[in-house]
Parts: sequence; C-alpha cells; structure tokens
Amino acid sequence: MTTCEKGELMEPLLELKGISKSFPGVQALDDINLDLYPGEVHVLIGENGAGKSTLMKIISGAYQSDEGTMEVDGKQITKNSPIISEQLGIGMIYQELNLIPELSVAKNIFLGHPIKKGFVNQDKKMIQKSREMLKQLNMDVDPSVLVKTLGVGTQQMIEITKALSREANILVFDEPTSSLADAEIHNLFHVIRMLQEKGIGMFYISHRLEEIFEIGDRVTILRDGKKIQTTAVKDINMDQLIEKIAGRKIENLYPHTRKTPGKPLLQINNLSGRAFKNVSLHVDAGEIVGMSGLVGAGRTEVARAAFGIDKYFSGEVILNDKKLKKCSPRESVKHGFCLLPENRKTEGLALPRDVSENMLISALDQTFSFKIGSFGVVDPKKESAIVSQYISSLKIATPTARKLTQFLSGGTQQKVVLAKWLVSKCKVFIFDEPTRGIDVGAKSEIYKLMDTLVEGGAAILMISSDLSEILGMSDRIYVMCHGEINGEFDADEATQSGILQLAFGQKGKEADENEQQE
Amino acid sequence: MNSRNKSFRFSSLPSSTYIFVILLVLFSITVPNFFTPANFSTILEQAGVLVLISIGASFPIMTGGIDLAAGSVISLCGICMGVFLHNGIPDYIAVIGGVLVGTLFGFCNGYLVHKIKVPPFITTFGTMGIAESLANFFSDSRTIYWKENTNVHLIRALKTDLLEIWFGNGNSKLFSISGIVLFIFLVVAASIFIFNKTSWKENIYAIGHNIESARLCGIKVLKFSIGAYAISGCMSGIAAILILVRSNCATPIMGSGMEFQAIVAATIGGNVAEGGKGSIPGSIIGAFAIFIIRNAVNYLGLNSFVSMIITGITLLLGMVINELIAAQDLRKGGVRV
Amino acid sequence: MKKFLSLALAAVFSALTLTGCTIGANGSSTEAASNDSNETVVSAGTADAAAAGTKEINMVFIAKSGQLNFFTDMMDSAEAAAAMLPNVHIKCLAPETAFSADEQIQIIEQSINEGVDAVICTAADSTALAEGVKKCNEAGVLYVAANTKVKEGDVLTWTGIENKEVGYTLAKALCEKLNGQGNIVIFENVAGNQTTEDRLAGFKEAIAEYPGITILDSQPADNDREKGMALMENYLQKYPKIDGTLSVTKDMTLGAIEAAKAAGRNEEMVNVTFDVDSDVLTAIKNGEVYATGDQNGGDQAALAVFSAYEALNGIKVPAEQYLGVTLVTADNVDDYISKAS
Amino acid sequence: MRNNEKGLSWKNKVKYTAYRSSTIVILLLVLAFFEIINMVRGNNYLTMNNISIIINQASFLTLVGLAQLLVVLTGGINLAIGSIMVLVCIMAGQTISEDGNVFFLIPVMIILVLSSAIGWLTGAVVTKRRIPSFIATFAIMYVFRGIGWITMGRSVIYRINPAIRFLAGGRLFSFAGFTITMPVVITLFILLVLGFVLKKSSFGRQLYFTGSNGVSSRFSGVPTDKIVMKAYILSGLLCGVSAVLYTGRLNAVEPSMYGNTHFDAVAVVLIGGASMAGGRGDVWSTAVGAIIITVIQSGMNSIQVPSEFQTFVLGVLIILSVILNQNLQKKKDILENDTKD
Repeated sequence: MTTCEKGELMEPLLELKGISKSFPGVQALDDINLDLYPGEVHVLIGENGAGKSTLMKIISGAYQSDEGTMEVDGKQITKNSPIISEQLGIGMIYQELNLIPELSVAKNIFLGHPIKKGFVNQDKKMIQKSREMLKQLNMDVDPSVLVKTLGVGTQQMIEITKALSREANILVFDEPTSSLADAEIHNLFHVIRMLQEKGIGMFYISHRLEEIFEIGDRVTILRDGKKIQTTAVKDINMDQLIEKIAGRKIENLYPHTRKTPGKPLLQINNLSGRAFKNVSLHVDAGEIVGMSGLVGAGRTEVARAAFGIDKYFSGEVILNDKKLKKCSPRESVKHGFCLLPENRKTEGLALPRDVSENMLISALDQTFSFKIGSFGVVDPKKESAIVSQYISSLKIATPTARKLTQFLSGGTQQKVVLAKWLVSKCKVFIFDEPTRGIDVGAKSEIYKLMDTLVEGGAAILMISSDLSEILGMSDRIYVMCHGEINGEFDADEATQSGILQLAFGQKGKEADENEQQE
Repeated sequence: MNSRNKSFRFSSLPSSTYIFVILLVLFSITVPNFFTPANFSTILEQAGVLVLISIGASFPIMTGGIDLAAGSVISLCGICMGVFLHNGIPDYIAVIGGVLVGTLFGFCNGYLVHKIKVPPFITTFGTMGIAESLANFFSDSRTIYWKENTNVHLIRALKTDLLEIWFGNGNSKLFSISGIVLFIFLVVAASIFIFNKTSWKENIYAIGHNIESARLCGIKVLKFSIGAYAISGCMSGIAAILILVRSNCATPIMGSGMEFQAIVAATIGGNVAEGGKGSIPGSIIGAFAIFIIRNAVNYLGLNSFVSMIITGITLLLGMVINELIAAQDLRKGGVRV
Repeated sequence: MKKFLSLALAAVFSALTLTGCTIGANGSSTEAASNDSNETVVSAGTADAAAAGTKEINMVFIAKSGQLNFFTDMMDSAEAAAAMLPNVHIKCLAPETAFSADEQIQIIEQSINEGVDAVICTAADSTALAEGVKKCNEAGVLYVAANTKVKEGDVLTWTGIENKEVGYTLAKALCEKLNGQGNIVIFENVAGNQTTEDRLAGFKEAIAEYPGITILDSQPADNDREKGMALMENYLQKYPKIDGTLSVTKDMTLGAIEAAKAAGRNEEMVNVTFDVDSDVLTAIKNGEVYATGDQNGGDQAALAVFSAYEALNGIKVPAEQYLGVTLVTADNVDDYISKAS
Repeated sequence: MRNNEKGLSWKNKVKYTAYRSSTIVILLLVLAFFEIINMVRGNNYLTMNNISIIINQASFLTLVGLAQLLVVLTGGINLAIGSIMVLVCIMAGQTISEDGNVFFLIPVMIILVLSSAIGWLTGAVVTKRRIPSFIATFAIMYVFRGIGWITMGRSVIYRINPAIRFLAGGRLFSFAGFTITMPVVITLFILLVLGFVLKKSSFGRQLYFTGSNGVSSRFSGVPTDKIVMKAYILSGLLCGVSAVLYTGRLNAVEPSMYGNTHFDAVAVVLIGGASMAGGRGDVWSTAVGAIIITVIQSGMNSIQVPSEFQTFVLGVLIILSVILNQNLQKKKDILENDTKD
C-alpha cells in the first residue's frame, strides 16, 4: 500500500477498515481498506459492478456494511445513515442530478437542512447565503430562479454548492462529469482545486481515465468487490491502469481504422427545430462521424428530430437518396435509420421486459408465422433463432434470452439496444453517448462493434461529450454550439483545443469570413 | 446560463386559473343571479368542502401517489363526530376526535404505501371500501343526529354570520361571512403557509421527484411521505366538520364520490401524477372552477344530466388549455445552456 | 295523472275564489302553460275563469336524485302542475351526487339568493334537510316537503305516503296470496335509507300476523337489477323452496325474476314489489309479478306545487297531506298501462 | 453476479410455479376460508351447482375486467366502462327488445360497432391531447352518462330479444349438477382469443412493451399512439360484448345501470395481479380475479355477513392480495434472474 506524501504529515479525515458487504448471491465488497486525507483527491476506479458505488453508499450511510469499521476524524462510527453522515461532514454529489427542477436554486441548496426560525423557513436568509456560496465558486446564478431553467453544467455546480452548504469536509463525487461536456469539466476541476486548497478531502469516481491524471492525487482500483491497489497517480500510467481495471490487457481502446467512404447514407439539410437551427451534415457509408459540443448545444435534439422523435420546423432528412416523408421513428426505422439514445434505461430499453422482447420489438415482422396486414403472430421458434444468433454474435452476456433487461449490466444493455437495430437491418446509426457509464472492458467491445458495422458499409453518427472518444473513433467531426454546427474537422486535423474552441462558440474559419463580410 | 427576469408570465400562474377565469366571465355574462355578492358569499361557504379536500388530495399527488379514500374518510370522520356528539361528548372534543380519526386513517394509508410498498392506487382503493364499511358500521347505516344541547357551542359559533351586509330595507342579505367561511379561510391560509413557508414544499417535491435521492439528501422521507397521506386524511376530517355543521347531522354517505372531484380539482390545478410539482393555490382555484359549474347549472335550472355533460366537457377543455399553455412555455424556453 | 291534475287544479281555484283572493287580469297564463299543449287547454280555460293572481311566483323543486325514474317522474309532474298555474315558474333540480343532502342544501341556498317564493324538496335526509328548512324560514321562503318529511323546522305541508303502511299493505298482499303459509326472502335497499327501514318495518309487522310465513333471508341488493339478480342466484342455490319474494324497490325484483327464470324456478314463487314503471306493469300482466305498490309520486309533486301556490295566495293548507297507496295487480294493471301510454 | 449456470432444482420449480400463479394461490385461500366456515356450520359451500353459479356470474365480471385490463396494460385506467355499456345499449334502442322484432345479430352488431367507435374516441382523447386517462375517462363518463339520460329519458327498454337472452343465459349442458352456460362459453372464447393475441401477436408484444416503457417504445419505432388507440378500441369492444351479455342477463336497459362497473373492473384487474403502472397483467389472472371477487360476494352471502362488511373484506383482500402478489413476483424475479444466472 502506498501512501500519499501529504498523508504522512496529517491524520486521515476518513478511514475504512476491512469493509465487507454482500447482497443475496453477490459479495459486493470484500475486506476493503481505504483512507482519505485533507486536501486530497482520491480517485476510485473499476469496472461496473466492481463495488465503487456500494462503497460510497456505505460511506454516505445509504447502506450498512456487514463487517468492518469506519472512522471519521479518528472517531469510530458505529451506526451510519444519510442523516448521520451528513452531520459528520460527508457530502455526496451523485451521477444523476438530484436537484428538484420545480424548486429554486436556494431551496435546492438547502434541501433537507433549511435555515429555520422555529418552524418557519428563512427564505431571504437562504437566498443570501446561497448567493455568497455560489460566488465563492465563481458562479453567477440568481439563487431565486427555478432550477429547471438552468443548464446541466450549472446544475452540477449547484449540487456541489449543496454539499458544501452542509459544511462538508469530505466530498464524494460519483461520476460528476458523465453528463458534462469538456468545458464544464474544466470549470468543475477548477472548483475541485479550490476546495483542495481549503483542505477538503474528496473521493472521485469516474470512468473517464484521462480525468484521473488531471485531477487525482491517489487512485484506488477495485475489481469484483476487492481492492486491487492504491497508488499515487504519478506512479502509474494509462496502460497499466486499464490493465489493472480490466484484469486483462486491452491492446487498443480505439480499434477504429479509416475505411474508404462510400456514398452518403444520411444527409441532414438545413434542419431547424426547437433547440437548433440550420443544421446540415452528412454521413457516408463506411464512416464514423463524431459530433462534439457542450451539453445543451443541441446535439441530442438534432438526433431526436432527425430520427423523428421531435418535430422540426424546417429542413429535410435524406436517407440513401430518399427523403423522409414523415417525421416519425417508425418511418426512419423502415428506411434503416436508427438512434441509440443516451438514456439506455429510459429510452433504449423497456427494463421490465426480457432480452428477447427488447431485441425484437422493432422487427416483429421477421418472426411472424403468418400475418394479416400489420397484425402478425410471433413464431417462438423463429424468435429464439434470431435472438440466439445475435446473443452469440454480439457476445451478449445473458444466461437466457428470457432474462429481464433490468438485471443486465450497462454494457450488456447497450449491446441489446444495438442488437435491436441490427435485427431491424439498420444501416445508419446515431449513437448518442454510446459509452456513458460503461466500464473500460465493455467500452472497447462497443467500439469494436462500431468498427465492424462500418466495415460492413454502415454509417455512424456518434454524439459524445468524451473528447478522447471523439478523437479516437471518428473519421470526421462536427462541432455544435448554441444549436448550430460551428465547424467541421477531418479526424487527422482535429485537436482537443481546436474542438473546444469551436464548442465554446469561437467561430470556425468559414464563419469568421462571413462575419467579416457582414 | 440565462437567469430569467422576473417579469409576469402566464405559465407561472397555477394552471387552473385560466379555466376558472374563463368560466367566471362566461357565467357572469350568461347566468342571471350569478354575479351577485350574495351568490359569492354562498359559493365561498359551499365550496369549502371541495376546497379543503382538494388541498388534501394534492399532497399525495405531489408525492407521486393518489388518495382515493378521501371521500369515504369524510364519511367515516363525520360519523365518528356524529356518534360522539350523539353521546353527549362536548363538540370540540368530538370534532378533534373526528379529525384525529381521519389523520390516523391517512397515516395508515401512508404507512401501507411507503412502508409496506403497496402501490398508492391499490392501497387507497382498498381502504376506500374499508372506511365506507366502518362508517356504515359505526352509524348502523343510519343518519346520526344529536340533541341541541349546551355542548354544541363550537358548531353554533361556526354557523353564525360574522359579517352581514344588508341591502335596502333589510329584506335581502347582500353579502355575509359566516363562521364557516372564516374557518375555511383560516384552514386554507394555514395550509398554504405550512406548505410554502415550512419545509413541506421542498420535501414533498423532492419525494415526488425521486424518493431515493430525497432520502440521500437527508430528508426524513417517511415522515413526509406518510405525512402527505395523513394531511389528506386530516383535511377529510376537517371537511367532515363543515358538512356536519351545515347539515346538522352525519350520514354514512356524506363524502361519497368527493375524492374524484378533489382529484380532478387538484389535477386541473397542475398537480400531476408524475409528482415533484404542483401547487396548493392551483388546487383551490381548481376546486372553485368545478364548483361554479355546479352553481351556474343550478341557476340555469338545467337538468342534472346536462350539467354532467357540461362538467365533463369543461374538464377536458381545462386539461387541453393546461396542455397548450405548457407547450407554449416550452416553445418559448428555447435552448438551455 | 291528467285526471288528478285537473281535479286538483279545480280544487285550487275554487279555494281561491272562495276565500276571495281574486285579483283580476289573466296576464300571461298561456305563456306559462305553453310547456305542454295538452294541459294548455285545461289551464287556460280554468285560469280565465278563476282569474288568479298577477304576481310572478318562482318555485324550485329539488329531487333526491336526477337519475331515478321515480324522481324524474316527480320533476315532470311538478313542471306540468306549475304550467297549469298562472304566472308560476318552476325550476326542477337534483343534486349531482345522488342522495346528497349537502348538495340539496346548496341548491336551497342558491334558490334563496335567487329570490324564489317556495322550495319544494324531496329530502335526501330528513335530519340534514332541517338545516335547509331553517334557511328557508329565515329568508321567509316557503318549504314544502314532498315525499319525505323533515325532522324539524317550519314546513308548510308534507305530501306523501306512509312507508310503513306501504310495507304493511304489500306484505299483507303477499301473505294473503300465499294463504298464510310459505317461505319468503326479502330484498333490502342500500343500508341506512329511512324509506327502506320504514317499509321493512311494515313488512315485518304484517308477516308477524301470519305465523305460517317464514322469512328465510333478508339482504340488501342496493336497488340494483344486477345485484338483485346475483342475490337471487345465491338464494336459489341456498334454499330449495322459495314461495315468495318481497322487495322494497322494483329493480331488485326484476333482477330476481331473471335469476329465477334462468334457474327454471320462476313458477314456484309469488313476487311482490314496489313502484310502478312500464317494465313492472308488463311483468304483472305476464304474471311474473303478483303485485306492486304505486305511491303516485307525480301526484305528490303536483300536490306540493298546488299547496305552495295556495299558500302564497293566502290560503291555509293542511300540515300533512297523505296520498294513498294503490295496490297494482293483474286486476287493475290495464288501467295503468293505458295511462302510461 | 456471474455465477455458474445451474438449472432449477425441483423444489425451486414448485416454488417457481407457485410464484407464477399467485392469483390462484389467493383463490384457493379464499375458497378454503369459506368452505371451512360453511363446514363448521354444517353446510357445504363447494357444491357442483354452486361452483357453476359462481363461474357463470364471474364470466360477466371477467368481461368488464378484460375491458379494464387492456387499458391498464397501457398504464391507464378506464373509468368510463359502465357509461359506455349503457350508452351503446341506449343507442341500439328498441332493436334489442323483443318488440323491435329484428334479427338478433343486427342490434349486436350495432352495439359492437358503436362501442368500438366510442373506444376509439376515448383513445383519441387520451393519445392526441395527452390528457391523463384518469381525468379523460372520468370526464367522458360524465358526458356519456349525460347523453344516455338525454337520449333515453325515463323509459326502460325491457323484454330483450330472446336470442340475446340466450347468449346471456342459455344453458348448454349439465353434468353432475355443473352447468355450462352460454356466457361462460363466450367468455372462455374471448379469453382464448385475447390471451393468444396478447401473448403471441405483434400487437400484444407492442402493447406490453408500450405499457412497460412508452418512451423506449417510441424510440424503437413502435407506433405507440396507434397501439394505445387499439387497446382503447378493444376495450370499447369488450364493453360492447359485456353490454350485450349484461343486457340479456338483466333483460332490461335503464340509463342508471352499471354505475359502479368501472370500480368492479378495477378491483378484478388488481386482484388479478396487474400493475396500474402498465405492462403487467394477463387475461387468465384477470379471470381468476373475477372468480375471487364472485366467491367473496357469494361466500359472504352464504355465511350471512352484513353487506356493509362486504366492502370492508373486499378492501382488505385487495391490499393483501397485492402484497402477496408483489412478494411472490419479487421472489419469482430473483429465482428467474439469479439462480439461473
């Protein structure tokens, strides 16, 4: 076990000794030791199901550990609960935003511990105090506005403010960046460094490995509920990290090689909708096109509108030289055009239904033993033949086709969504944040599948907030900003800073010229 | 990062306001005797029951649940109060006892929903029958009345007119505020105050939005989620007082069917089943909107089935208007950064 | 019905002339009566002769429910009666929730606001409506109790039948028909309804006079055909021999007959029920129902309207006006059928 | 999570079967309860005859339960069931009565077409205007009831066409006291067809999928609005079938009928283990749910429980059965997804 240099001088803020926790049938955590020092960012990393979240839930008091002890400031905590951990100065910032959209910023910040006089809330005092706290984090937000009017990045900052408002000196970040774009991440890191200087200790969970090197002091790797190693970040490199996380060697995370592009399969011309305008782009056969931009720049909205979920005001979507007449997902699917949505669990799958049903839902006609019009009867033999074919070809990790998708891991779920579209013989794919919340091992499998698809002549538009993914996988890259396409790169010319500049709203070359003319 | 200016926006009004204003204007023009002070004081007093249980109904709805038992709990509470009074128990004790019964019943609903995890629709659907049975059992399925004795000071006080404005030679009452109206006003004011000024609003919103994350925020989830049903029960109890005072007796069917009217009022008022939002004034205005339909239809002397059709269509219309305004708001919202 | 109306009307006007309350001018009597062309002839003629009052009279009739034939019949009769009277306007209302006493009180309050002269109400609850009567008394509005009495307050008059007597008459008819020997089952209405309780008390009183008659079972079927049918199916399954059925309202009997027919046991029993409607009359004609009671709901309503009119014109009316119950059997059913059509 | 694959032991298989058929477990418990009480009193509750009466009564309840189930599967609720049943019969008018003297299929077709059209209308209000089904169907119930009254007024349609009455009550054959009736056959047929459609057809698949997650269905190119529409149309159609059978059974149509049918239907579906959130529930469990309710009602009649307690017992039973169902389902999910994993 390596110890941080700082640690030798100070008492740990928090110490976990021999923590074990099991759920029916699963040993989630097995004898974990962990410590956190003031002013340190301690990164926890591991595949999904490695036990990171369970560990953090034990720290926050949402779960009770079966064995082991927890010490905060040298004092042993016998009984923990969300309320006790809060009193101990532990603040949690979760992956999903937990703010209440219909409440004001100030009310959200003080949710669960309002400033009161007797029974009555002191609204003015809370607004004033929120303003002060937000200012400390360099945030210029009016604390009396409703949270629903704010962007995702701002909301994440409010989550942090919320945790700090409880005078936390231990913060736990559970994938805080999964819904943030790079620019917002920079802002977040800036804040984290400020907090570091104040002596606050932080646990930081992330699937984005490059973040670890940017922000982490120490890193602990977990696998299958066991601690593999704790080490100073500077003592480890990316490849070693990946190997330790996966427990095996992953040669190349981004396997994609450039193919010779064929004719354009997807063309979007001058599409304007609620959150975007005049978007034109094309994706050719054999091409993976990346789409980058800040969260809220309108990327997902373009994808949704093109696929037919939302109505667009003007413009056209052309698939394989045929214009889509109706704006509906059904029409798109008929033309071999599909969308893998960013929220797998709510938009991609029906979790209470099994793998087979999910996989076949858009291609039921292939399983019919007979049909009258659109009404057909599903033949169970055909059904199981198709499903088992895709389960094996995509290596979907499920014991049977009848397993409910809610019991599958994130990567497996994403494969089921992909299989659904492969069954429907789709050729044009929009992947919206394809690897969000998916661990490294599964990520590389998804990337391999994407590469195989374009090998077979498919066209892929990949929306991602992960710049390294964009740079690693794309042949061409569009950058969106404020609802418009702000520029385009060839993958060979693209750089991280170049993309960021465009994403932040600095005009691309063409736009610059236009502006000069005006 | 667009911090909005606080200028007036239609969409920030409780959504029931539109249909209420439309109906109010329409009836004022077309219905004789509608737009008169006397009628307004009548409406204020009569609508009280619906207003109170609509407030009660909005709490479970805001947590993402529903309380179908509210109506039969009114009957149960009323019967309990009636039985107490019948046996000569002083009225303030009887009334408090009845409200406690309602609160307890609501508490049991909440306990089943949030502790035993029976879906709210099923829980309250079941307890609706239970409350109905109990009301019939305690009353032996009969109307309960009591002797006009010295024990009913409170009831008498509620009945007296506190403020009366007479017109002309003293034959026509122009406007009056009775003890009941004052009582309703106090309860409504108290519930709005408690909801907005103490932690109820944010905690209930948080629970309705996501109960697990509310728990992780350190909110005492059970206290507030069960509390929401208890409040609904309590409001049913208070509503029972009103009916009791107004009719001077208690019947085992006095609250039947009211849960639906209350849920409809709350829904028009923007308390939607997804939970995590909603407003008390919305429910109140919603209740008035429903009530003035009945009032106007009575003045017009229409058949009760014509009034059914009008009520049904108005409901649909109200929901459509809500929908349109929400869509308009969304369109104006533009890009969120 | 028409016969009753014109007879009663004649009585009203003769009373008016006798007491000398004649105020000239015939005014807008034809307009008021134009609702029903058949009645117009009668009323216009009589009105001219009687030369009734000129002042506009507004009345409101409040039923217990707008969704039961018995009450809609009453509403129609009230309207027809008012149409015969000069310058009388009537509004017939019913609570949205059937049998809601609170809503009836609400309607009374509104009517007082509106300035009606008389409220005619079939009280959904005789205790609760005492509050409504009180409000009428305070505002100086006449309250007429039709069909159901009110426990307290200053009521102008009550028109109706004695439900216990009704029960007694019906049960007696059944017992006589069975020659004082046999097993019977009873269908009750929604528990807690005063009318039901009274009728049941009447049943029991009559049956007590016949030691040979046994009540096998007495359960409620909530005045509902389907429930009556299901209950009868249970009775049939449980009791090998049922000689007669008694019911407080007709829908349950009609459901029960269907059940008995389905079981092929309809010949075995004598059915006695209450209230008149075309389906019951047909059933009597077909011999499926032995007897039913007619409480002349329309007459109750019309009499209430006339009484209010008389009182408003200064004539004293008796405090209670009983209307008899007619037993309808195969003997007189044809009169009813022809009347109905 | 990744344990070795292993099949179910026979013990687990028994458990698994019990978990899957939780509704039947409840039925057996209820039956045992009444049988024991009756036995203590020296009666026999489960006679062949009584069982066939229960099944006959339950077949009607099953139909309205199925009408509700289709909407519940979409995550909605249909409060307009009873009012649709009345309205279509009223619209069919005299054609369904003996006096109409038309071939029975004509009124039946009229009713089925009308009820499907009304189902379509209900579905349109819910899908096109995005009004929560609770509010939409509540409002529609009001409107339809009102229209029913206006069209029909006070009259009663009775003496229904004998062919329709045969559909609703015809006895096909008896075997050892157990009688098979037409409604049982019709309901069984509908159960088979609907069960097949829901389990095996593309529509069924899409309906369950939409009910489980409407958003992801839309993202999968399922025409969700159309599917929901079809569910409402089918629900309307089943209301029509129920209307025909109920009318034949009761031998009459009155506008006030079926006031609580939507509630009965909800109770049937819930006891049958469906989830109000949608996507869970099946036709056979619904049928068992209907039988459970019928058994409770007839059982309570047989041991002479006062009627005010029947709602009490029903309420307790709904809650208990859902708790039991939930626990068994959870265990089933664990067995399915962990042991086999």
